[in-house]
Amino acid sequence: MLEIHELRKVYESPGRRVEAIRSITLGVGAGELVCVVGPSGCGKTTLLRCVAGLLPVSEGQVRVSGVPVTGPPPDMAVVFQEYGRSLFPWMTVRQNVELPLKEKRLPPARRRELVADSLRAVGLSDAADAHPWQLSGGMQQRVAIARAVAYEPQVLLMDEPFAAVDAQTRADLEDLILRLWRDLGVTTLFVTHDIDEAVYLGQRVVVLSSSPTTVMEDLKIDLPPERDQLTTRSLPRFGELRGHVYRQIQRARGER
Amino acid sequence: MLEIHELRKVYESPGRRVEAIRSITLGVGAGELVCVVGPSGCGKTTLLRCVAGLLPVSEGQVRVSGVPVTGPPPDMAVVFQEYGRSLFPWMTVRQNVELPLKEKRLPPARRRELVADSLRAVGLSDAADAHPWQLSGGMQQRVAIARAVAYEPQVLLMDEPFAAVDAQTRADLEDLILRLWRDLGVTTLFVTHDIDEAVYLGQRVVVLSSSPTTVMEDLKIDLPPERDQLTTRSLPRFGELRGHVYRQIQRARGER
Amino acid sequence: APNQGSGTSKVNAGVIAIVDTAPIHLGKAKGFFTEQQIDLTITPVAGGAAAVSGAVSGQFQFAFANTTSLLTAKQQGLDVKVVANGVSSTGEQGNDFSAVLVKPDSPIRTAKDLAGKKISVNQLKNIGDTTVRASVRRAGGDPSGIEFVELPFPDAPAALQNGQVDAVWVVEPFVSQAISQGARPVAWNFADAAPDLTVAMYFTTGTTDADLTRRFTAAMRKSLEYADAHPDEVREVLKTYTEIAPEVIAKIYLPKWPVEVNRASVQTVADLALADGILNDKIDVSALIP
Amino acid sequence: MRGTMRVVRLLALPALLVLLWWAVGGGSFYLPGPAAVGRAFAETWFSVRLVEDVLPSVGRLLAGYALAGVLGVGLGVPIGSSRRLRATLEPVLEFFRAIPPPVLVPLIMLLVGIDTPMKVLVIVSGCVWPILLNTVEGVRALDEVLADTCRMYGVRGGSRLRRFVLRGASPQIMTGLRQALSIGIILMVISEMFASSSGLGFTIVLFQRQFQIAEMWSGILLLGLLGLGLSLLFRRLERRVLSWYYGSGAARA
Amino acid sequence: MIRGNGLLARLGYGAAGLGGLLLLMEAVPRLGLVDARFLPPASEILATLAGELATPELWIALGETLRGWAVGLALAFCAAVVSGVVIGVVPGLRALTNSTVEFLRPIPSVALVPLATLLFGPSLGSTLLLVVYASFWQVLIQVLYGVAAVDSVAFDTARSYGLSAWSRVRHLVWPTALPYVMTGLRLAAAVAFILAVTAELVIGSPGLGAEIQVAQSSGAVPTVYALIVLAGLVGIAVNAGVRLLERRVLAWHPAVRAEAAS
Ligand SMILES: Nc1ncnc2c1ncn2[C@@H]1O[C@H](COP(=O)(O)OP(=O)(O)OP(=O)(O)O)[C@@H](O)[C@H]1O
Ligand SMILES: Nc1ncnc2c1ncn2[C@@H]1O[C@H](COP(=O)(O)OP(=O)(O)OP(=O)(O)O)[C@@H](O)[C@H]1O
Ligand SMILES: [Mg+2]
Ligand SMILES: [Mg+2]
Repeated sequence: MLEIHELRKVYESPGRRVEAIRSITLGVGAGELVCVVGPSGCGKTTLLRCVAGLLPVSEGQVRVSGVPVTGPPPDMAVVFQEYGRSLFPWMTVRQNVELPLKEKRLPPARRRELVADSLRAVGLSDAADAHPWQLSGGMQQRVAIARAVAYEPQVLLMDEPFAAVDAQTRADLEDLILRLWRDLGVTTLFVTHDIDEAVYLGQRVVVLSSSPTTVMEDLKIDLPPERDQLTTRSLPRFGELRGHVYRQIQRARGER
Repeated sequence: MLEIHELRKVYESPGRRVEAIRSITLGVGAGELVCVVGPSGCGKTTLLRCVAGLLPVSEGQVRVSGVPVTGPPPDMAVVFQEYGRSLFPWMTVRQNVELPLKEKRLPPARRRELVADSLRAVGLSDAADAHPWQLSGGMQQRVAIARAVAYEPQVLLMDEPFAAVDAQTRADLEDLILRLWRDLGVTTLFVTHDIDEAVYLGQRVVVLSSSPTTVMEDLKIDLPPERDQLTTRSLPRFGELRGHVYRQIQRARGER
Repeated sequence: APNQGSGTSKVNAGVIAIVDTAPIHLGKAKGFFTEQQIDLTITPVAGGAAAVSGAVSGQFQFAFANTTSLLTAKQQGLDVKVVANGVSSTGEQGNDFSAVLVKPDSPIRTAKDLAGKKISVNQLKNIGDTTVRASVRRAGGDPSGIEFVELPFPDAPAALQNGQVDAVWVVEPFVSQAISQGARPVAWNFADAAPDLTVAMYFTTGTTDADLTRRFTAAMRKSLEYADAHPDEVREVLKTYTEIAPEVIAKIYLPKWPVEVNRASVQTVADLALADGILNDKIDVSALIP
Repeated sequence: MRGTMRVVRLLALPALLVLLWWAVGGGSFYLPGPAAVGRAFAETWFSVRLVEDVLPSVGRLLAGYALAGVLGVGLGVPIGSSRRLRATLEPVLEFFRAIPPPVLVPLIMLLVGIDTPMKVLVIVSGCVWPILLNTVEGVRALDEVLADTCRMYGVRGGSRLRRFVLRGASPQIMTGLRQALSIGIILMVISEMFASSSGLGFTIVLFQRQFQIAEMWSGILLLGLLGLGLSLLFRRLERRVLSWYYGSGAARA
Repeated sequence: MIRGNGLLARLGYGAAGLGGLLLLMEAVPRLGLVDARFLPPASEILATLAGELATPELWIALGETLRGWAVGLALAFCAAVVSGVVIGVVPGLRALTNSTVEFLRPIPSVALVPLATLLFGPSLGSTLLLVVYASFWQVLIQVLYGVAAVDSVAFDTARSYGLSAWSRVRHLVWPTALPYVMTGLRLAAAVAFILAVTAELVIGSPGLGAEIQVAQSSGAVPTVYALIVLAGLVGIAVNAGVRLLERRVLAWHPAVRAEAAS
């Protein structure tokens, strides 16, 4: 579904040249859920934006369903790390979530249903008529998630989507994403800096090295497919995988 | 040092009235480090902004060193949750960190030293001449932390300051804050949604209920004062406290 | 559009709303134009240039402009043609509608003293500066050193009072107004320039129908004659289309409204303009005034 | 290569317009063809006029523009910052803003005379509005989190002004300055319609009154070129001042 | 504070500001700083204005002016918004049109008077040509800057959710540009009014400008100032209207939010 081939990205600005990504090759099969972890500033966001067709690549290629990406592919939803800036302040929460659905020309009844469902799923039914700037950081982030969920995408890209919410909410949202992925078969690329989360959610965890960025490890998570916050996390294998990823990231950071 | 007495805060905007905080009474002694946890949207940021004198309270009172807060008290530093928006986009990283020091009229040599030290502490020495928008989310957040650290405040307020950085960096930064707190005796109020972090860092952990917000529990953390990422976190008492707070938050969310 | 049914022609005339144009207003009120089956609309314009461009573009069938403006327009190849006299100087020193004024305590006593001074006129390179130069020349002074600046008539008295200029050239009602406020006339430039100077004229363009022109001329001549003979009615009509204060109207110097254009004086103006470099070529006045 | 592209982009549309003008123009007295205007342009402006009329006008323009900039920003910052001041002054400012410059001129002449200061002031009286309004709006819309950051770290007074308010409002201020540039040129012409005997604007008005239409259009052409030149200069300045703004993604231009 | 109260307070401050101006205008001539004959004291101007307001001619003239103003402003505003958004959104168009825009912008409307009279005669058309020409650029420049101010993350959001060009304009570009557009509208409203009056002054079509012209050439100083004051009052009214509109359409904007909050 997603094929990333020898992707390289260099930011050029006057007086500063940053090789954000040296070379990344990575494939995500249809209906797969892959988590990406890596040290801060290693190029995770950059990778995501290249996949989303929002950023031109410097070298290499990205394909979605076999088609080279030049602009944002259809049926793809993105949750941005800068959740605050990705909500439109002139719209209410409801309108923000509904907008992409209108674009999809869904009938109003179906739209209402999707909006209500997704807002309920992220626990924001009460805030539907508030404007984003009347919400707390975590609530804003959940609006962005609700928007992506309501969109029912085929490909879902998420950039540290749970960074601003508390542990319990985070667990709920993790299960929401798992449910979505399982029920609708959404191909998901999930960037996080929480190793537990990566291991808990992913079928695979991709560890990026720090700059110059390459894929350090592409780890298959051999946990049972049915996951559960309590039992999965207490499996010994979970602890092993977690520890393994942790050491890898430490290695990644150490190398710089 | 910090006394919060029956604080109440209601946001009034046309068509929406939110009682963000019903009543909070809380004291933070000089040189104490108190962590605040609570469900998303429960009013943590609101509390912090009231303490910082950035937001007028609806009822009750906040005192810093015995003086009622009407505007930002001197020698207080804040790390905002919206780290991206709190950096000046027209300044480089170095200028951003240096600005408050200039305001303090520190001699240039001392300023340079403080800036260099704090940027090194957060691992951003290389990025000193970049502009904030050329940095990744986690790097921006670290700039905001560096700015607060370099300021050498007497009171430090931090609002989910490590939300955007990876686990390893987070651990390093936690230790940085501990060091700062211990070496300089900075009175610290630390908002986080990471329960482990709250228990690891705090002398006390304050659990807020969800809306209508009150103090649900003010928990003394009876761990040895010398903390260490590996040993402290593996203490059985750590696990107990962690579990206790977790249950409290779950209760807080359940109540709504 | 002209010629609307039953012989009555609609005419739009572009005319500046000053004392000089009292006859057309008076004539309209007296029905002299209706007699000629002309349904006259008088549109106020800001000045000669606007009148000429309005006429050339067809918005006015007839319009009013001063002699110099018409000469310039003619020289630039515009198809303008005088149809009636407009307004003339009385030719009398001390009793004309145009004067050069100075402050009461000014060292300037005569027109000769104006040499080398700063004098305001409403428009440069127009009838004002040529005739003022003529006044100075006549009094035996050298006009070449005069510095002319442009100031609209209404603003000139204030500028004089504040000492921003040494002298101002104004026409009525500002002459009387300034004199009543203490200003002192030192030259009567229209009277000086030529005997019975024709200051402005009514004109049309080549596109206007000859019969209509004839009728307009007839009505205009009658109006001029009437106005010249009935100064009191002129003062009355001024109250209808200007905002001049009644007490000023009672005092102002009225110009002359002879029926005939004084061709010789027009030629004089043309020659003066040529000498002062306003016109580039000698102009044959009879092309302008058939 | 990029240079030539830029030149092409700069000239493509104007060239097209001149062609269009060629096709329709020249027929009427008031709209002569490009050839006649071009000839008049060469004859009129490549002469002492350039020194005697154009340069002093441009000098006054720049002086008035600079003064309007200082005044607009200087007033705009306090007005934008204080709700009370804004409520108090806005009607007064709106009052003056609605008065046409041509009728304001006599008043200005009363107060400062008829020489250069009057002309500069007339230019100021028109230029100041877009700068003032944009500054006010820019200051009002400053980012709240940044404002809080300043308060927390004790950034206030002159430092706050320089490092936060002016920089933060600069995108809007630059919009105002850009607007004011061309308004300044327009008012340069208007100011020279009064109490003048020289200047670019005066010359154009004189041409118009003397029915030297080709010459008049050549003057208008010169005004346009002047505006174009100044705006190109302005853009270089803007790219410097707002480099952070266009780089940061706060704006996409 | 409740909203009604806020409005009252604002009105109070505004009245205080105008009162101060009146006092100044009364004092300057009374103290002899300028000659009262050339700048009459405020009381005299207001008295004259009151007298003028009692005449139907003045209202007719004002009506004429406002008609030219409203039609011209509406035309200019719509044209400028549409072309501004198109130029701003279609890539490459901005670079292509830049030189022409910058060339045309500084051409004074008054210089177009001959052309206007040639094309339209003394009709409303001439006034409109001048009004539209002058106010068009004011809005256009503001729109161009406003369109450029779209946040890149918001823009990427719109792109990634497959918003069509039209939706992007409607839901993202337009709201972002709106604060700039409102400033443009305020600028253009005044310029349009000024040009409507000036056009009447110069071309002589009936209206407030023509009244001023007649009063000026008659040396009726208090009348001139009374008419100027009237123009200023119209300006205040227009601004109040635009501000009201702004509060409705920009309720989400930080600047307006702050105003409404207290
Ligand atoms: N617009 C830009 N201009 C220049 N450099 C940039 C830009 N955006 C990112 N970078 C650089 O590219 C590198 C990777 O950034 P990116 O945002 O992809 O990191 P990240 O992995 O998402 O980090 P984080 O976990 O902190 O969000 C960083 O070194 C950053 O400084
Ligand atoms: N400017 C505002 N206007 C209106 N309501 C607001 C405003 N800011 C916050 N609120 C409301 O106040 C409540 C508390 O918000 P606050 O930002 O303090 O939460 P928080 O505890 O910081 O949450 P998070 O962990 O998600 O950041 C929320 O319900 C929010 O909707
Ligand atoms: Mg990132
Ligand atoms: Mg918060």
